[in-house]
Amino acid sequence: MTTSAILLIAISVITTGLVLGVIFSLVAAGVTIVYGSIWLPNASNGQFFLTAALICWSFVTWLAVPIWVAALLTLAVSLPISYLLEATLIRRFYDVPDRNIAYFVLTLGVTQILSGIFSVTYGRWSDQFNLPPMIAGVTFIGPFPMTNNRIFVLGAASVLLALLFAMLRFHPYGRALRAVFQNREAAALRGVNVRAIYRLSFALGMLSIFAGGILYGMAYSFDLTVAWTMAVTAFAIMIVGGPGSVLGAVVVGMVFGFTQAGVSTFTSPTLATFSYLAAMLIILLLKPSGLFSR
Amino acid sequence: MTDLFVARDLCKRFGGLQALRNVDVVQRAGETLGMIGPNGSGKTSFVNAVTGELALDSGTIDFAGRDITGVRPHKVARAGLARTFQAVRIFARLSVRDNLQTAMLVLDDAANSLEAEERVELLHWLKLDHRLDAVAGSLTLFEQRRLELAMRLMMRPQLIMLDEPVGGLAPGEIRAMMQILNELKARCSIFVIEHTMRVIRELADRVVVLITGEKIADGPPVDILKDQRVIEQYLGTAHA
Amino acid sequence: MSRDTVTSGAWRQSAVTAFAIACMGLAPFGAAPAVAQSGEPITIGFISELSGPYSFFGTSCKQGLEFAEKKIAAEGGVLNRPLTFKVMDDQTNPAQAVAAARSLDVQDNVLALTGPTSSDIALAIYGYAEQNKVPFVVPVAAFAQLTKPGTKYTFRVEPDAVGWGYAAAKFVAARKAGAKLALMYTDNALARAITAGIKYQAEKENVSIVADILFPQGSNDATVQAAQVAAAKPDFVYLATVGAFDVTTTNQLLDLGIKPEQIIHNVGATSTLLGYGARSVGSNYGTFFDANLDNVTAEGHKFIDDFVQQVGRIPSYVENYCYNTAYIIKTAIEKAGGADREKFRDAMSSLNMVEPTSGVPISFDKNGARKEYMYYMQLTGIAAKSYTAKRLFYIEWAPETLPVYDLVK
Amino acid sequence: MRRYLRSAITPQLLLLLAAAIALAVVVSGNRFFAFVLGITMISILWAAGMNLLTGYTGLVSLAFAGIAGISAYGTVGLVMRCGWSFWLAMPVAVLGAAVVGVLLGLPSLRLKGFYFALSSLVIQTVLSLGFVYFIGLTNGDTGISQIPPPDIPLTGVSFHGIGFDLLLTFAAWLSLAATWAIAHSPFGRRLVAIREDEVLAEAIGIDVIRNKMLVFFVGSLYAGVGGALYATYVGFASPRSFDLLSSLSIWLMVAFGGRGTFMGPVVGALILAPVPFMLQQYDTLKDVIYGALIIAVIVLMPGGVYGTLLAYVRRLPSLKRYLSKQRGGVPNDGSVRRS
Repeated sequence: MTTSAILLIAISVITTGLVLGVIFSLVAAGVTIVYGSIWLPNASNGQFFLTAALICWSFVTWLAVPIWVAALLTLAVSLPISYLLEATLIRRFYDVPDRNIAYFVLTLGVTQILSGIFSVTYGRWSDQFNLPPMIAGVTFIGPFPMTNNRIFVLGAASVLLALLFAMLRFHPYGRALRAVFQNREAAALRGVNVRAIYRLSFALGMLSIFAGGILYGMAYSFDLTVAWTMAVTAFAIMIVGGPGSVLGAVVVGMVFGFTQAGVSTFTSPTLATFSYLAAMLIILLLKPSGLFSR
Repeated sequence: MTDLFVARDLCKRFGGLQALRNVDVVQRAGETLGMIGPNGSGKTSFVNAVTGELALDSGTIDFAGRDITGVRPHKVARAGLARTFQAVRIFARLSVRDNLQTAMLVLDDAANSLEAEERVELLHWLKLDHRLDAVAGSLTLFEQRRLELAMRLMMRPQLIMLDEPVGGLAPGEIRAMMQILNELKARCSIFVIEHTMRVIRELADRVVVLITGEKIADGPPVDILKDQRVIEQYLGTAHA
Repeated sequence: MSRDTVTSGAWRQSAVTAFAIACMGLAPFGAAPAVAQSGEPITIGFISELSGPYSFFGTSCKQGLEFAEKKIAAEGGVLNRPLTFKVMDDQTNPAQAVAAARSLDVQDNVLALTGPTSSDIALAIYGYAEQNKVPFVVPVAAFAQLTKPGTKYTFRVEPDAVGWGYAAAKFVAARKAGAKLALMYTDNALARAITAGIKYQAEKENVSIVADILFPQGSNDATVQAAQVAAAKPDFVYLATVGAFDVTTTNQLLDLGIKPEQIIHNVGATSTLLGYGARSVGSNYGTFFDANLDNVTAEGHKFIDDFVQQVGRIPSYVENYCYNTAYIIKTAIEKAGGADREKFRDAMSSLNMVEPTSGVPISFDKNGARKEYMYYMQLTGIAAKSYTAKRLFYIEWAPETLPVYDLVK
Repeated sequence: MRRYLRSAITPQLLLLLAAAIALAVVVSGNRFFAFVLGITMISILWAAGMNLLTGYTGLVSLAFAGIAGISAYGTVGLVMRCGWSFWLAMPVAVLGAAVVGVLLGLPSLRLKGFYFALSSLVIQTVLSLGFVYFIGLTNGDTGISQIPPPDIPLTGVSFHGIGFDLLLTFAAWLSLAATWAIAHSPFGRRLVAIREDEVLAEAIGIDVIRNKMLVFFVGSLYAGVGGALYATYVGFASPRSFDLLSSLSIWLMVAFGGRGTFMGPVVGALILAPVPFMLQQYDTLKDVIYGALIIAVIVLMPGGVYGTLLAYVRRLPSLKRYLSKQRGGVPNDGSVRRS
């Protein structure tokens, strides 16, 4: 193999790892924020990820708005959806002792309803969906041509992750949120309005998942099966990263992205998938509470 | 008297916090040993380390002539070292009877399990015999503390480590509990954690003082109360 | 839950319980048996993927079938009796499909079964059909095991997937002697069978396989693999990936400088062809029916026009096969002279007709396999809701040309 | 041991057995309903095993169907390729599946609470990928068709029709009897202790990890037996039969009926297993109805259908007393204190 061929593959691994990594990270951050605070294992995270991509697609296709307008509208739509879910279903379990199980069942029910609706609507209209590119053209990185659209996705996701970090680190809300992650009773004693924080973290988590879905839809074609793949990946990342740890979600999300991209250059992509799932089991064996847990 | 349990040079660090710093504690058989210190001084960490819930960074623990360093909690319990928890821990959704029967499970095969009449006597002593069918979570805190004690005694331990046994109790209940604990001395050795001097002074033969993970004093209660370092660093601030 | 829920919520609880019981109790009545009697409609069971991951194909098939059903009704039915199709959803789940087959067989006493578009579902029904002697006409499942030696009651309308690979290798060899071919495919039964056929025939045609990349189901990115393929400098890339990942892979190959003319899609369905986008014009795809073919009959054109008008997209081979399947069943019933399963089976066995939409002959060998054929088309243009293409290649072969059952188990 | 066996034969169980057989006989005239009933019986067996894990021990194992799949493929392989009798092949495959299950579960058995569920979800994904990938053993996602039903040893005939239905009914009953025996044994008590409070369980000398491993093994046996019966009953096995959705639906039967109650999962299986079959013609609404039913139960009946009804019935005689006492004191509402 020539040097330029090796370089081509090496750069493709890096860019793919980055793009997959930031999207995984966004979704996993959304899941981990909600699990870490409310104790809600969102089994429907994949369906909401898909919902975001489908809503964005619908705006572009039916309202014929530009893609960036559609993306912003979709993010805005996530807020009433979060509010509705929180007010009708999530809120009533805030004080139930074994609520993680109740929430799991609940979100499975939501998953079932959403996938039922999608499979008889979108699922019958097409077998795959595409969003138009945000920016056309390609940029050459050495011998490797990367589409500007994917560069945009990478940039946007990184900015969103940075914003999320900054908010958790510096904004008073973020500090309260982290106090709740660590110890909700102590936080309540210190005068933090725990319920308000729950509400905020649910909305924030959903926003993060929606952003992940939209950006995924921009980077790739998607179909209805992406929901389960993403749901499992996000859970795996959260387990390895540690609950409530956004840093863990990002680091492990990037590692997953790079593993999937990198291992497949040596062996078949199936073995690459096996490998990162196996890595997860090994990490669990060594550090059951997750890599970045406190 | 022989040494019942010997902890040597225990160290444990949580991130930036040194929870235990070269702590040495020796308890002799039949002796009641107290441990005091302010909140966060490492008392519970010490008990957790001894009973195997917390992995130590360094140090060794011998119990009844056996090295139990790094031994898992259920084995420590089976070896005859029982413990209670600061926040009372019972099977709240099960009945009192189920709680007690579950506590007896381990000893089904062991030679030192309690005979039936001993059990009756134990429950009578702890005034639980009329509450057997109640759901444990519905008991008063005092009853729950007694149930917790009964569950441990079902295992006929050589040593029981009590983590703040009167915490949260009303004044009258505290007196009753002190009475129970004094009678308990006849059944097994006691290691008791408190953050107040009052209980310790009445109960303990000897006291260990722990501050920020470090043992600063060790001796009979009377001496401890006079110890200048203890007064300065603990009693002086906590009970001014 | 606190106790006030117990008291004030009691009626709600009973309501839910009543609802649950009602669901249980009412559901069977929905499936009330319709006994086929003389003079009554002739009922065919149609089991397909109307929900779940394959819902697009099952629904497309159903749409094609409904056009034929209406047309047959307008033509006066079959043997002066209405021909009706009872539709069941298998949720893309084999156990559900077997249950549906059993329900249609036992409850509705249907003359024959048809419908599935996914190979594993078809194979699950196949087991039931062969065991219980129910004729089974498979419209769109390409798996050769459906017509393995000894098969009696199952008839496969779509050419088998090993043959698709055989045709692909022949096509590549015809385009360029000694061509270098790269394979990219998803880990599923169809793709495994196709690539087995390609590899078998490529050797005979002096086509060399320079890359052989298998993706697990649920893959989402193929950039690295596309780079590997680009580095291998193939003359052609054969893609047997599925759904959205197919479009993603295509785009990533194009991003990396592979020319559309070098890309061969295993098969072309309208929505996927449109999904490839304008930059894909020039790429090739295999098919069994296409609106752009010269041999589409007048009836075929009418079907295409009506379909476009009603559904909003051009029908592809899936809809075409399901449309034709209704006519195949109709012709066989006429030949059998009545609604008798054994006679129907014999009639299917000795059927000799042409597809009403394209004039391609239809006949089945003793195992129910069809005389195989395949087109290769080149995309020449893509608009918002339609595309144009031209025929580059056509091939026919007998099912026994290939050692199909050695190549796939 | 005999004591536990004797307590397994309770009137409740006998009644259940009688009802199940009666139902089988009644519907046997209609092979479709008999088939749905057969699947329901397998679901009861699976739900009983899942109940042991989830209900009694608090382990939510979402790799359950994957383990059933290993056993199913093992049994089918030994019967169809090696010509073994089903009754020899099944135990071997079931044991193999249970051992694989424990080995895969080993890392996650140390995880507390819900993390175990999430990691088992990942294990299920690995198994599903494996079923597709190891095509030589499983025939990939094509699946294995025309699987013969279990033979009746020494007769040369095999179970079919009502005989097979009765076999499944018997298997379901046996699984319930076994669950009953386990629930009322010291082992069962240890499991409940682990579910209620792992730390306390250890403090009173219960080896949490060992008992979890044991129950995981036993639960995998249920999964395996169900898997072998399922494949031979349906006559077809493919990765889709043993995927995450299958695991989730078995688990839902338990949560829906009532975790930790003996009868709850039976009720859950009886209600949920037939729903997809009964709604086959209502493809547009089915998933929505199914999902809404689940949400309705968790919101309105948090203890599950059976669990909530049971609590309701138990309160009934004391209702008056309860209402009159409502002003005084704080009665126990059974909620759990958490520290």
